[in-house]
Amino acid sequence: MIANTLTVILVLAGLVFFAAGTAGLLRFPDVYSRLHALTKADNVGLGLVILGLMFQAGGPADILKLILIWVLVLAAGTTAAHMVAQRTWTHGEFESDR
Amino acid sequence: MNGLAELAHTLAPGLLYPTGGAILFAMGLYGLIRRHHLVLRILALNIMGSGVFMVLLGVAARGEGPPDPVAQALTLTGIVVAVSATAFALALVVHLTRLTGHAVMLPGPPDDDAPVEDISREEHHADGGPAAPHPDQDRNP
Amino acid sequence: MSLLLVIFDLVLLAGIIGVAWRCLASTDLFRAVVLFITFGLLLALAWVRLEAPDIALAEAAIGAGITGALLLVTLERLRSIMAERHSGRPHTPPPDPSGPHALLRALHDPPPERHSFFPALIFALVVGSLLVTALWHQPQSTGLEPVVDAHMDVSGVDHPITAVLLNFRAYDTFLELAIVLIALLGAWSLGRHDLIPARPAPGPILPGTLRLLVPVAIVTGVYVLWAGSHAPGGAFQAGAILGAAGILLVLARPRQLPMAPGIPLRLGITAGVALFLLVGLYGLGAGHGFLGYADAWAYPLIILIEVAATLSIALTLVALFVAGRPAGDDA
Amino acid sequence: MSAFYLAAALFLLATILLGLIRVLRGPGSGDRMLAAQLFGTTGVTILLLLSMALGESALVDVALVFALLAVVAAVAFVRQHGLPEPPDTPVHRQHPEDRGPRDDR
Repeated sequence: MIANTLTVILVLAGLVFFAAGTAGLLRFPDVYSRLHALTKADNVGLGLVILGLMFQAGGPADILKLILIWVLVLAAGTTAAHMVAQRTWTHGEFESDR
Repeated sequence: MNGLAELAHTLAPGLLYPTGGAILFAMGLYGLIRRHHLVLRILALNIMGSGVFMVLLGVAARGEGPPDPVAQALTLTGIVVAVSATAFALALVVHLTRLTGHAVMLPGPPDDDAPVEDISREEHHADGGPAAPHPDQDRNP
Repeated sequence: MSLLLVIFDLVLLAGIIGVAWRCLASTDLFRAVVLFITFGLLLALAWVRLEAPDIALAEAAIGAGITGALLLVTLERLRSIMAERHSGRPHTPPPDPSGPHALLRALHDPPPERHSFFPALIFALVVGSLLVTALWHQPQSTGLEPVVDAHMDVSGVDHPITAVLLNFRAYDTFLELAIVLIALLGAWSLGRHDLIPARPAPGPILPGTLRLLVPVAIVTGVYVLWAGSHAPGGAFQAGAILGAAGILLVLARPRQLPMAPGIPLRLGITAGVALFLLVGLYGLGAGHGFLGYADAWAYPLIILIEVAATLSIALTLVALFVAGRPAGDDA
Repeated sequence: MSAFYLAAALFLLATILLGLIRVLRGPGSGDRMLAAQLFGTTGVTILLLLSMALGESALVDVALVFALLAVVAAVAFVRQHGLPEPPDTPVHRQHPEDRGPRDDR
């Protein structure tokens, strides 16, 4: 019961971050601030959801798999954000209107 | 209300998705006819293929019990073939662009007599602006 | 619960159709490609809803790892070819004052002419409604599921899709591997590849990510291959994952790798088809028919073929991504 | 409990569809790529939630593959500058700083 409650709370908190990331993606004025908004969804949103789902996991293997997914998404999100920012910095924000 | 939901649920995967697949197929066909850039045509073909996969899997998921593994296996081979064919088609587009200077399939009857050099020159003309029509592109035949 | 599922299905389908529509209507090719990547993601969710986790796995590996990179790199190739043609190389006309538009033409497609609107629309509508009518009138049936289920104990594996792919309908899989090989031969016949040059990574982040991702991808590929005998997974999915890892290496390697030598590369690429053919001929000789196995030998033979097929698919996908015969290969 | 997971997945699906506005509007290709990256993460989360809702543990593997390969498209997007053209390309494009004139957009 406690596990279920914790799961619900953590997943809901994660959803808030996803909503915030999407709102930032839509509302913020330039690439850098959008990037800032959506890495929160990547890192914290998925992190909270995974933390919540861990309480329902069947065994240590499942928990490890969930942690691995989170680590991979962290790495992917960091790399992608870094590289997109760098490319925008060197090539200009609107170079791509092609 | 609940009965309606149950009915909708039993129908859903078996009817909803094949219908969606048919719509995707028709949309891909429409895009294939209407668009001229070859990369877009390849995307349209892929969307048609996805429509076919959706029909196959939707029909496989119909009825009671587990879905039909034969249709799923067929789709699995289909996806791998589709990605290889896409890669080959994209390589062909790149090659064509290298030879002729454009990756656009022009509307109108093919101009068989035009040598390659001429095609590239025409392309060059047409580059006056993206909105400028090709000289050989007859808007009102 | 079931109402929620129906709503989920409806929203998902609406999203898939809407994304496909915007993708096909896009004048900007880069936007079309990003929409197509999103389309693949949503499709994977649809396959999940259709109880096809195997297909979702393949779609994840191919959609996320291969198609997107392939399309983006193709756009860049087109753009650079167009740019070079207009930068005044010999054999091309002198640069045009309005040259930059040439770049736009490479990656833009103007909206189609009006006169093709109605014929195309009517044609698509007719085909679509015929399909929908046929599907709605198709009788409900369980398909071949009971037949497959009844023969699972002689298949050598515990996962019905693997049993179908590598035992009951091994012919399909054999020919499918041959088609993948032929696609590669076609791409190689176009000439040598133009490989993305190796460049030092700008900063420590990309090499660090590579160091994490590539080993994990290899382990995941082997895990998915192993899982295929009893759960969703198998040679195609594993090959796609390993191929995507190879594509990542091709894209991001910081220094030139030693070129894959011709003969081992060719052996690896043909391993799947060759081994399949050998096993098939052996079955023919042993009296089980082409591609038939003795029951006791089914499991080891399937594993053998799957390992070879995984290797071939991964290598072929990377080679198709690179497009063109390896440089410095005069064989 | 599974209704909760399903509702959460539905919510995330809605955020993807909303985020598509950014892909459609752009304006830069960086914006579009970032949106696709966010969709990838959201897709992983939806898959995890669906795996709980439908009781399909295999979906965790699908999510794992998505998470693993999420970076490939972004790397392809960034590392494409300076693709050499025909095979006789000299080595001068090996460094990002000496880009040819054609990159001067």
